[in-house]
Amino acid sequence: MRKEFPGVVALDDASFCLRRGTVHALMGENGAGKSTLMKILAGVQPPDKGVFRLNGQDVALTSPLDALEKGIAMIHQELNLMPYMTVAENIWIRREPLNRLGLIDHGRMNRMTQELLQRLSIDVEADSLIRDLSISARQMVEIAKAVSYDSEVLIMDEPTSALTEHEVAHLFRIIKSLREQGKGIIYITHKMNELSEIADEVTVFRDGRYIGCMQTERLDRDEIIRMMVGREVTDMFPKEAAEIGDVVLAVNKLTLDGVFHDVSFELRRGEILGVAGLIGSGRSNVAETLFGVTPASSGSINIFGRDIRVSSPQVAMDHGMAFLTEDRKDTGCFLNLSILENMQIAVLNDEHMTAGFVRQQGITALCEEMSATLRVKAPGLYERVENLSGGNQQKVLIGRWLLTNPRILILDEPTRGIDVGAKAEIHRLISKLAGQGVAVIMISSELPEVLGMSDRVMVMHEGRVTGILDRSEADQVSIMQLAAH
Amino acid sequence: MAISNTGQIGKPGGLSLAKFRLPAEARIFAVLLGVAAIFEILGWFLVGQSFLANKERLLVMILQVSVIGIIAVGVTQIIIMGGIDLSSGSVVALTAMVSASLAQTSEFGRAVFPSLTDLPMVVPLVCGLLVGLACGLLNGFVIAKTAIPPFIATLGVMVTARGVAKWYTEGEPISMLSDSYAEIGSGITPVLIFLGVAALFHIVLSYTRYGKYTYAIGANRSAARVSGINVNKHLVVVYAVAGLLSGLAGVVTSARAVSGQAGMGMMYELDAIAAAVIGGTSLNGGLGKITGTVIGVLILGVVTSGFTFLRIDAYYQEIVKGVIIVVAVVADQYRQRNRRS
Amino acid sequence: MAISNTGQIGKPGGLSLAKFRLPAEARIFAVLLGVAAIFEILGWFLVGQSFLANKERLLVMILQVSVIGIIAVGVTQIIIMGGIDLSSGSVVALTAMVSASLAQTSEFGRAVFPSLTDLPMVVPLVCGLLVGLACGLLNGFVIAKTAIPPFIATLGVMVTARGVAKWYTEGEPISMLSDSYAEIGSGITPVLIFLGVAALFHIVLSYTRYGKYTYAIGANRSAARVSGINVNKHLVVVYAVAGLLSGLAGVVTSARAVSGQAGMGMMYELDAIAAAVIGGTSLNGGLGKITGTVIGVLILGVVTSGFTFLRIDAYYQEIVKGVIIVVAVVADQYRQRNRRS
Amino acid sequence: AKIGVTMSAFDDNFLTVLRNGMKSHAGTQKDVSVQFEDAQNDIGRQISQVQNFIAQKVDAIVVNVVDTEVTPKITKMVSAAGIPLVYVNRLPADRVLPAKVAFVGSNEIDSGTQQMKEVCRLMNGKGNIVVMMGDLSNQAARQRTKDVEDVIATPACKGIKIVEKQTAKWSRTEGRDLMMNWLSAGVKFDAVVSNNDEMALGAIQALKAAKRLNGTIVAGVDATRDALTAMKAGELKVTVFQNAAGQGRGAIDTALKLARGEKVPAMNNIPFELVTPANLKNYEARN
Ligand SMILES: Nc1ncnc2c1ncn2[C@@H]1O[C@H](COP(=O)(O)OP(=O)(O)OP(=O)(O)O)[C@@H](O)[C@H]1O
Ligand SMILES: Nc1ncnc2c1ncn2[C@@H]1O[C@H](COP(=O)(O)OP(=O)(O)OP(=O)(O)O)[C@@H](O)[C@H]1O
Ligand SMILES: [Mg+2]
Ligand SMILES: [Mg+2]
Repeated sequence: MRKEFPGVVALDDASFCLRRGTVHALMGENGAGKSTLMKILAGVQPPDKGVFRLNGQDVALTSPLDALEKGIAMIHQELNLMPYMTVAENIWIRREPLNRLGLIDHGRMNRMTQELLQRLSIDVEADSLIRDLSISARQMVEIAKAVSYDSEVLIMDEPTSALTEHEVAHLFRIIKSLREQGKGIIYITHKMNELSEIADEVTVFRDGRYIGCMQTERLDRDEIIRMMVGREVTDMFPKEAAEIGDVVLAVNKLTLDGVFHDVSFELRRGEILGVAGLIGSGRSNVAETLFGVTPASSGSINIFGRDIRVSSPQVAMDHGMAFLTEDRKDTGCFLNLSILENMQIAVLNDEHMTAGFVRQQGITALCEEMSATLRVKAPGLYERVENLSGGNQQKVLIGRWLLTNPRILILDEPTRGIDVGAKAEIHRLISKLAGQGVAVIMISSELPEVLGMSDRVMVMHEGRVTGILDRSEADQVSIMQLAAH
Repeated sequence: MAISNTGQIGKPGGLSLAKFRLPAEARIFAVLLGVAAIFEILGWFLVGQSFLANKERLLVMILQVSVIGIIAVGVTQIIIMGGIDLSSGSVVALTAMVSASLAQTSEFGRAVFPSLTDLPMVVPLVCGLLVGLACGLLNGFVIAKTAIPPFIATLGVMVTARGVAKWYTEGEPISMLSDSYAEIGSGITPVLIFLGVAALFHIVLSYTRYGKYTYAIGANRSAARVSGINVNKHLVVVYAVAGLLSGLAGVVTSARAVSGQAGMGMMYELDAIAAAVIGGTSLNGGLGKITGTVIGVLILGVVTSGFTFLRIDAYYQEIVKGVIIVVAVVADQYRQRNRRS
Repeated sequence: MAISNTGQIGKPGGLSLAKFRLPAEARIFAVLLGVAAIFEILGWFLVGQSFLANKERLLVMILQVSVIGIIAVGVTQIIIMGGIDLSSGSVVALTAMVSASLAQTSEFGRAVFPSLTDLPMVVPLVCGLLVGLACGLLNGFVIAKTAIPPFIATLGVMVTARGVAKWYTEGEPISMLSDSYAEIGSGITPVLIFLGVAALFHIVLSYTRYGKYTYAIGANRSAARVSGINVNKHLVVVYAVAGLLSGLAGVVTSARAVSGQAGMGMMYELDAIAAAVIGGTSLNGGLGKITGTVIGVLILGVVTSGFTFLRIDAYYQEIVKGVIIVVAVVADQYRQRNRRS
Repeated sequence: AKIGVTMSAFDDNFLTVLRNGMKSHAGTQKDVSVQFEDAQNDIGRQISQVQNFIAQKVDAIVVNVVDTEVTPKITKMVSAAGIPLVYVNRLPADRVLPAKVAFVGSNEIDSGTQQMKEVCRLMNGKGNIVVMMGDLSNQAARQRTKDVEDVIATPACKGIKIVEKQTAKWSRTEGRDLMMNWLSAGVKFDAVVSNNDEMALGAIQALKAAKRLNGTIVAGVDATRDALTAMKAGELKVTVFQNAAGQGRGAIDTALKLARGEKVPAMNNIPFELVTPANLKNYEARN
C-alpha cells in the first residue's frame, strides 16, 4: 500500500496480514501510518497504490458502505457518534428496522439494542442520548455498534485510550469471544502491557513502512520499542532529583458544585504532584478550576501566600500558572494557524508589545529556540499545526506554555496518544523543569507514568480526594485502592 | 462556557442517567403562548377587544405565514443537516413566474405563451414544483460537487434565480390566471398545504431513514460517512426537497396573488431561517424539529397580526420584530441552560 | 538519551525556512486578472474598445464598490473571528439618516433639527461613526452575553436598525446637505477612504495583538480562552469595530448621494460577505486576509463595470453575477486543492 | 446614438411598462441602441450606474431616479461630463435644470390628490377610510399618503376620517394579509385608499372572501392591466392613470433631441389622469 497526503507520505510500501480467529496488534510511533492503513481497509480513503485481498480475493473498496457490506467494520480513533441521537439510533443508523409501512420501528430498534448491549454486558440504556453519556460509555457504544455489524474483520483503532481498567478488561472479554467465533481483529494501541494480554501477533510500522511481525509468545518489549523507534529507548521515566522548596500553591476545600468537592492540597517549588484516578473522577475539572476556566463555587486558592480569586485564565496566568489541557484538538491547537502563531499566543503581553504591535522578530526567535529545544518535527515555523502529527502538536502546546516561564505548570494527560519515543522526551522535559524550580501538577491516567514521575501522588474518586501518597508509599495497588474506593 | 462538561453527566463506569427532560418544542410553545398572552392583555387594555377569541384572526395569523411556513419546513431539514439555504425567496419568485405563465386563461390577449393557455391546473402546479426542484438540485449539486460553503452556493443561486425571474418576462407581471389555479391560494387551502407539508415532514424526519440520515449528517458528517451513508447523495436529495418546497411556496404565492411577479418572495429566506431557529433548530446542525419550526412560524404570524391589532405603526413593527427574533432565541437558550444546571 | 529526528528538514533541533508557497491572495488576484482579461478581449471583439485602458472606467470600478469595500473590511474581521454580520446594510441606512440629519444647511426650510443646521462637517461624521459603533456594540453584547448564534443576533439588529432608520424621519429622505459634508463622497474620496481603511486593517490584523487574537478566536474559541484571551471582550470589540466601519460606510453613502434615505444599503451585507469569501476568507473562521477581501471587492467592481461596458442587459447581469460568485469561490478552492496535492 | 437608461427597479409593474415603452420606441428609431440598468431601488447603485455610463461616453443618459432628493448630485455629475440627461417619471428636486437636462413625466403630487378627491366625491365627503401604504422608504409611498391626508384636510372632505394606516410594501399578498387582519379586528370603513393598484387588488381579494366588497370603495394608483380588469368587473372604483408608455416614448425622444444638440423644453409634464368606470374604455388598451 502507498498513500500520500500533501507534503507527507503516510504509507510507503506497507504490508499486513490478518488470520481468521486471531487478534493482530498494530504498533508504531505517532504518524507511522497505522490509522491511515486502517482507513484504507475500511474504505474511508482510497489508496494511491497497492491492493489487498479478502479471503483470497482482490478487493477495491469504493466507500465505507462497500467495506461494511464486504464484512469489514472499524472503530475509529476519534469517536464517531451523533450526540443528539439515542444509543439505538447511533448503533443502527442505516440499518433501522422498518415496519410494514416502511417507517422506522423504534420499539423494535430499542429492543434489539437492549439485547445487543445485554449480550455484551454493556450497562447503557438504549434510549439515552449520546450527549448524556460519559466518554467511556460512548466508547463502549462504539464497540457495540462495530460488533453489531457481525463482520468478518473488526478493526479497533486505540479503543482503550478512553476506557477505565474495568472496561478494558470487559472489552478484552468481548474481543476474546469474537476471536473464538473465528473473526479477525486488528487492534491498534500504544499501550505495551495490553499486547501480552490480548494479541496473538504484533506488526510494527515505522514511517509508513512495514518493519516486522512477530508472535506474542515470543514477545520482547524492548525489541518492539526498538522496532518502532529505530533505536533503544532505555529510561522510560527519567525522574531527576529536584530540590523541593516552599509551598507555592495551597488549595483549600475547593468545590465546584455538582462536580467536585472539598479538594485540598499543597504544592511546593520543584515538586511534581501526580494526580491519579479513574476516568471521570474529576481531575480535569479541578485543573480547569485552578486555572480559572470554570471558577470555583467555594473554597480558596492560595498562590505564593496570597489568596487569589481565580476568575479567569488571565488571572491564573498573571500569577505564573500555565495549563496544558487534555484535549489537544478541542482546547489546545489552533489547527489552521501556524506553529508560530500557536506558540506565541500566550505571551502576547506587554513584554513583547509596542503600542499594541507585536515585536515579531523577538518572539519568532524565542519560538525558534523553543521548538529546537523540544525537537518539533516540522518543515518550518510557518507550517500549519494541522499538518503535524499528534506528538508534535503536543510539543507545540507545551512550548506555548513554557514560553510564559510558568512557576506553576498544570499538565493534563501530557502524553495521551503519544508514542513511546516522544513520551520519554516529554518526561525528560518535565523533570528538567521541576529541577529548575517549577512546581508541576501532572494529571495522568497511566499509572506507570504517575508512579515514575511524581514526588507525591494525589488520588481522586468521584470528585473527591481520597488520598495523597508519598513517592515511597505509592504503588499500583495502593493507588488503585484509593481510586476505586 | 466550560471547556469540559461541568454538568457531570453519567457516572464513571459508563452508566447513563436519562434525566426527565422537557422537549424543546414545549419550551418554544411556552414562548408562543407568552407572546399571545401579552397581545391578549394589551388588547383588553388598549383596544378593548380579545386578541385570540376571534376565529377570523386566528385563521389570518396562520394564513399570512403559510408560505413562509412551507419554505421553513424545507429550510429546517437543511439546517438540521448542517447547511443553509439563502435561495428560497428567489426560487419562490422564479416558480411563481413560471407556473403563473402556464396558468393563464385564453381570454387574455397578451399571454406569455399564447398557445399554452387554459391548461388544467395540474400543469402549472407540476411545472412550478419542477422548477423548484431544479433549483434545489442545482444547490445540492454545487455544494456536493465543489464542497464550497452552502452559504455561498445558495447565495449564488439566490442572485441568479432572481435574475432569471426578472428575465423571464422582462419584469412584466403575469396576470389573468385561471380560477382553478387561483383556488390553490384561496380560502384556507394555503393553511392546509402548510400543515400537510409540516405533518408529512414531521413523520419523514422522525420515522424514516431519510430523516435519520439528515440528523446524522448534521450532527457528525464524518461519522455519518463511516457509518456507510452516502453523504453527498443525501445532501443533494435534501436540497432538492427543500427546492421542491420553495417551488410549492411559489405556486401558492402566485395563486394567492392571482399573478406572478418577479419581486415576489423577497427576503422570505430570512424569515424562514428565523422561524426555524426560533423553533429550536440549531444552526450547527443535528438538532431541530418540524414541530418547533411550525411554532416558530406561528410566533411570526402572531406578532404580525398582533401589531396590526394594536395599531402599532409600521416602523415600530419592524423595530420590535427584530427584537422578538433575538428575544425568542435568547429565551429558549436561557431556559435550556437553566434546565441543565 | 536522545531521539533522532528522522524526518526533520534542516538543521537538527532547528527549523528551516518555510517552503515557498503561493499565498492565497495571489490565487485570487489571478482570478481578478482572468476576469478583467475576459472583459478586455470581449471588449475588443464586441465593442471595439479597450476595457482597461480607460482611466475614468478604472476609477468608477473602484468607486462603485468603495462602500461595499469599507463594510467588507469590517466583515472580514468578523468572519475570521468565526462570526457573521447581517446587519451592515441596515446600519448603513441608519447611519446615513442620522449623519445626514446633522449635515443639513439652514437654507432648507424643513430640516430635521432646525436648530442644528450648518454644523461643521466633523459633527455629522463623528455622530455617524458613533451610531455605527453603537450598533456594532449592540451586536457584540448580544452575542457575547447571550451566546446566541451571530446569525440570529445580527439578523435581529438588521431588522431593527432598518426599522429605526425608517422611523427616524418617518421615511422622509433627508436632503440639502452641506457642501463640506458632500465632499466626503465626491471625487475619489470614497476610494481613498476604502483603501486607507483596508491598509490600516491589513496592518492591524497582521501585526497587532488585536489581529492575533481575532485569528486565534476564529481558529479555536475554547483554546483561545484557555490561552488567556478574554474572548467575550474581544468579540465585543471586533463587532464594535465592524459597526464603526459600517457607520463610516453610511456616512460615505449619504455624502455620495448628498441625502439620507432609509432604503440605503439594502443587501450590502451579502455583497460584503461575498467579497470576503471570494477573497479567501473562510466562513469557518481563523482564515482570511484583508488583501484578499480587497481583491474580492475589486472583482465585484470589475464585473459590474464590465457588464455595463459590454452592454449586457440587467437581467443577464444578475444571472451572471450569481454564477460568478460561485465560480470564483470554486476556482479558488480548486486551485487550493491542486496546489496541495 | 447610444443611450444609457437606469431604472430604479425592474420588477415594478408600472416601471416595466415605462421601460418597455422606451424599448419599443427606441426600436423604431434608426441607429439607436438603449442599454437598461436595474438600480434595484438602491440609490448608491444608481449613482454608480450613471458614473459607468459617463465612463462609457454614451450619447445621452436617462434616469428614472430612485429618490428625487439625489437629482442635484446626478445633474452635476452628468453636466460636468457634458452628456445630455433626461429624468423620466419622477420630478427632479433641482430648482432649475441646467442646459441639456430635461424632465419627462408627471407630477407625483397629482396622483394621490386625484385619487383621494374622487374617493371623497364618492363618499360624499364623509365616512371612514383605511390607507394602505407602499414601502415607507419609498418616495411615492410617502407622497401619495401625504396627498391623501392633504385632501382630507380640505373643507370638502372634512367628514372623512382615516381609521387605519399601515404598509403592505406595494405587494398584493401583503395587501391581502393586511386587509384580512383589519377585517378580523372588526375595523369599520367605507373605503380603501391604496398607494398602488397591487395592494388594492390584494384588498379586493380579501374583501371578496369576506363578502365585504359590496359597499366598499377601493381605490388604487397606476391603472395596471389587472387593475383595469378589476374595474371592469366592478371591484375597483378608482385608479389613476399615468401614461407610462407615453413617458417612455417622450424620454427617448427628448434624449435623442438633446444628443443632436436640439433645444427642448426643460419640463415635459405628462399629466396623471383619473380613471373611473365611466371613462374606463379610453384606457383599456393603453398600459
Ligand atoms: N487527511 C490527512 N491530511 C494530511 N495528512 C494526513 C492526513 N491523515 C493523516 N495524515 C498524515 O499521515 C501520517 C500518518 O497518519 P496516521 O493517522 O495514519 O498515523 P497513526 O500511525 O495512526 O498515528 P497515531 O498513533 O498518532 O494515531 C501522519 O504524518 C499524518 O500527519
Ligand atoms: N466532553 C464531555 N462531555 C460529557 N461529559 C464529560 C465530558 N468531559 C467530561 N465529562 C464528564 O465530566 C466528569 C468529570 O470529568 P473530568 O474530565 O474532570 O474527569 P477526569 O478524571 O479528568 O477524567 P479524564 O481521564 O476523562 O480526563 C465525568 O463524569 C465525565 O464523564
Ligand atoms: Mg492513529
Ligand atoms: Mg481528564
